[in-house]
Formats: sequence, structure tokens, C-alpha cells
Amino acid sequence: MIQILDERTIEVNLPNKIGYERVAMDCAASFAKIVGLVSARIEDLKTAVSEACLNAMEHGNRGRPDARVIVTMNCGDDDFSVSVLDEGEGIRELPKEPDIEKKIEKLEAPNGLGLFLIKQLVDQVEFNEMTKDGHAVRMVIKIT
Amino acid sequence: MIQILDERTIEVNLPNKIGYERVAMDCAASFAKIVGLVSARIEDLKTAVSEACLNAMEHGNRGRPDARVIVTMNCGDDDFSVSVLDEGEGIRELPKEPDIEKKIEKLEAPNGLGLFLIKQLVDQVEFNEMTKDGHAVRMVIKIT
Amino acid sequence: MPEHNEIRLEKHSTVTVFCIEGDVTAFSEPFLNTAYQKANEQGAKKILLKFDKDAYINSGGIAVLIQILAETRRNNQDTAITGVSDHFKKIFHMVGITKFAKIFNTLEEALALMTKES
Amino acid sequence: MPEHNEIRLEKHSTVTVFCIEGDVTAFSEPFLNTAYQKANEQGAKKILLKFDKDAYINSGGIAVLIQILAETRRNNQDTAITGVSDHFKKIFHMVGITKFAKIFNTLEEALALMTKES
Ligand SMILES: Nc1ncnc2c1ncn2[C@@H]1O[C@H](COP(=O)(O)OP(=O)(O)O)[C@@H](O)[C@H]1O
Ligand SMILES: Nc1ncnc2c1ncn2[C@@H]1O[C@H](COP(=O)(O)OP(=O)(O)O)[C@@H](O)[C@H]1O
Repeated sequence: MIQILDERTIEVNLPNKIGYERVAMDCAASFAKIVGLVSARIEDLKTAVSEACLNAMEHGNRGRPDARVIVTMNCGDDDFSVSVLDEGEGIRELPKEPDIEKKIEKLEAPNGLGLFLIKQLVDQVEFNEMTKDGHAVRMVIKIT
Repeated sequence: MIQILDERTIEVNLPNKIGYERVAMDCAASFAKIVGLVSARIEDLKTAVSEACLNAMEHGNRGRPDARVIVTMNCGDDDFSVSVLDEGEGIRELPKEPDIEKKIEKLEAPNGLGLFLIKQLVDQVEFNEMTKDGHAVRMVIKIT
Repeated sequence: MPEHNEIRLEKHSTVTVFCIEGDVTAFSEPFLNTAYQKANEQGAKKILLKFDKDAYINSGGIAVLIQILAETRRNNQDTAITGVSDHFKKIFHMVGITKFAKIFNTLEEALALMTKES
Repeated sequence: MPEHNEIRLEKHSTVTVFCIEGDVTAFSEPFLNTAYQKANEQGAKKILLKFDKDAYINSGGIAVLIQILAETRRNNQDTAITGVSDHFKKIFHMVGITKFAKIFNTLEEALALMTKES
């Protein structure tokens, strides 16, 4: 992945601090609104961006306060895409789907919902894009 | 100005496109809300950031579609600051205060309100910070 | 797309209300001018500009407003504003807009007072 | 600061309403747990979780909710949810939360139905 900041690309560079994912989320929402995404899809995008940033902070950057999360948003003719870059090695193993019954029975940890939500909410997602700068998750929402 | 992206700094890199100033504005608002700025000051900040970005796009970058506007936001202990960087040479001459009576009488152009609003809305502003990357306007809002 | 305004003209007794939907920026110029022209054709004497409470208004939009206010002043049309947040009330005051257009908190208040005045 | 919840407990006949103000994230855990403890001390049998319509809820917050739902299930407490946007209704459905807590559109609707049930 080469970072080309073209006329349709906005980049947000965040500190690795839980809570700051909201800034990337609001930024994505603002951009998506300008380019005309409908509000239900903007909500999907917001949750997906927020979850990807949280994972980048917690897992990719392992909570290191000096690490960064770089969120690159691009609006194409047919789709709106967001890449979330962290300084880690990627997702070792994609976890299985969460099972709410097991969670309620305490047979499974209550967390582990982030990747599931991302997969449900966006039209396309690629995990484990490895670049010279680290690991990226790329999410795409179709503009219809 | 050296770009140090520390734990309290968020950077947004925008295309030079009128309308996209909203993304920087919403981003600043989101960050300011997290760090606890009161809502009236967040509104001040939004207008100031939006006006500074518009000027960067129109005057600093002279509307060049391949230019960028870089907005760097930092939250210190006592103040929230935003720098808006463009690729231009700075503000040649600070214009005089707008005169609404003259504007209504059409003795003065209706525009020319941006710098005035910025000066009114933030606690401190520095125009014409020249760096190797271009020209920056730096605005500060005190956190009280 | 945000660079677009829907402006509906509503007649409330002697007052022509401009219901302005969307952000107010330099892009609003043709929309506001067209609406103003239409109001003039209808012989508007009193004009109330009603904004979206959560609209984004920037200096470009304020410049367009000032141009409208310059015209309403020339044409002796009583002009007022409603539907703006506290922040934009403050800004309209800073710029001096309030010298030429009174700001009302609500549409009802504005109509009550404007229809009373001769 | 957003990493903070104000949770007020309100008793409406047989229903204990958790009025949860603020975002629901991993940081909400101690606030929700304290509120749940208090409700238990008051002998709550029916619990209605009322959220801010425009709250930000993330996976960490949903995990906290699931933990509360696990407890209310163990303690045989009838549990429901209100005050969530369409987006979070969809998400609660995706995750399966709705299998353990019915979502009501309004507080009134929730109370009407919950107080009726024995
Ligand atoms: N950016 C990332 N870098 C490395 N590992 C990741 C990343 N995102 C997710 N993971 C891995 O995938 C797992 C599942 O993530 P997720 O579904 O978001 O749930 P949770 O974050 O609650 O564990 C994480 O526990 C982690 O092991
Ligand atoms: N970033 C900038 N770079 C160069 N010149 C600028 C910049 N910002 C403002 N100016 C100059 O200052 C003038 C006043 O700006 P402003 O008060 O925002 O009004 P307007 O943009 O309507 O002209 C501009 O016309 C321009 O000449």
C-alpha cells in the first residue's frame, strides 16, 4: 500500500489512545456525509471505523502510547473506503463468530465482537494488508 | 514548525477542495469534546477552523486541486491549539476590519469576514508562521 | 450533497418566510437570489429568513446574506431572521448583521411581531 | 470527559429504569455494575435499560451489557432496553442481545408492557 493522498483522500493521524477512535469516526462520518452516503450507511461506517481503530490501538499497537493509528479515507465513484493502519504484525488468527448464548452462559468471554461487527457492517473488508509501515485493515462501503 | 505528532496531537490531511473544510471542523469538534471543551467554545473553534481552512484552500493554495491543507490539533493542559498549513506564501497584508454599514451600502465587498471571525472567536491567533512546508495560521483556545 | 439549498417561500399574512434548508455558504448564492426574486415578484414587503437550527454557516454564506440585506434595505423591505443557534446569533451580532435584521428566537415570535407592525 | 456515565435509577411501579447518560464503552463497566448492585439491593425484579438516543456504543460497551444480561438472566430478572437508535437496534440484533432483552421504541411503551406482565 503506497499512501497516495489524492484529491479524494483524507488522512487522519491519531495518537494510540482509547477514546480517540471517536475522532476518526466523526471524521469519516463528516466526509461520508459530504460525498452523499445515506445516513444508515454512515452509521455502519462509523461503527466499523471505530472498531477498527480500537483494534489497531489495543491489539496492533498493543496499547503503546507512542504508537500512531493512521486512518486513510477515500471516496471513489462507486465506493467509500477506509484503511486503518497500525504498527503491528496483523491478525494472527481470525477468531470464530461470537456466540451470544455461550456468552450469556459465561462459556465464552463477553468481548470479541469487533471484527464480527466490521464484517457485518461493511460491504467488503480485507484484514492483514501488510505494508512497510505496518498492518492495515481495509473496509469498503458501496455508494449506491 | 517541526511536525511533532505527540500523544496529544491529531493531524488531518485534506485535499484542497472547498466543502472539505467541514471534515477538519468536525474533527476538531470531536477532539475538543473528548478533552472537555464546553460546547460554546467548541462552536467558536468550529467556525475558526472552518474559516482558516477555507482561506488556506482559496488564498494559500489558490484553489490548486493537487495542493493539501494540513490541520494539526493539539490539546495541552491549558489550551487547545490548531494549526492550519497551506502551501502558500502567507497573508500579504492583514485587511482592515469589515464595516457592515459600508457593505450594506455596497461601498465595500460583502466578503472579507474570515480573518475577522477567527480573531474574534479564538483567544490567540498567529498568522504568517512560515515553515519549510508552507504557511500556517495557528489558533489557540484556552481551556478553563 | 450539501452544496445545495431547498428554499421554500411561505406566506404568513403580510410576511414572506424563506424556509432555508441546508448549509449557508458561498454556494447558497443562486438559491437565495432566486428565492428573493420570486418573493419580489410576489410583492413581498416583509421578509423572514428562517434557517435550519443545525446548519453550517460560514463567512461565504454570511456574505451572501449581506448582499440580500443590502437589497431588502434598498427596497424598503422589513427583514428579520429566525432559526439560528446561539453561536450564529453571536456571529451575526459580531459582524453587524443584527443592525439590519432583528433575530427572533422562534418563528411564532417573529410572525407575531412582524405582522403587528404596519 | 466522555469516559463517564451518570446512571440514575428510577422506579416506575414494578420496573427499575436505568437512565444511562453518556457513551457506553468498556469504561462504562464500573458505572453499570454499581447501578446493577444498587438495583439488586432494592430487590429489582424488572429492569429497563434506557440509553441516550445519540450515545456512542462500541463493542467494549456491548460486552459490558452482555455481562449485565448474563447476571439478570441468572437472577431471573426480566430485562429490556429502550432509547437506542435504529443503528444500535440493528447491532443489538446482529449480536443477539435481542434474544435476552426486548427493545422498546419508547419508555412509555416499555413501561406499559413490562408493568402488565406478572
Ligand atoms: N489490528 C489488529 N492487530 C492484531 N490483532 C488484531 C487486530 N484486530 C484484531 N486482532 C485480533 O483479533 C481478535 C478479535 O478482535 P475483536 O473481534 O475486535 O475482539 P476483541 O478486540 O474484543 O478481542 C483480537 O483479540 C486480536 O487477537
Ligand atoms: N492562508 C492565506 N494565505 C494567503 N492569504 C490569505 C490567507 N488567508 C487570508 N488571506 C488574505 O487575507 C484576505 C482576507 O481574508 P478573509 O478575511 O478570510 O476574507 P476573504 O477570504 O473573504 O477575502 C484574503 O482576501 C487574502 O488576501
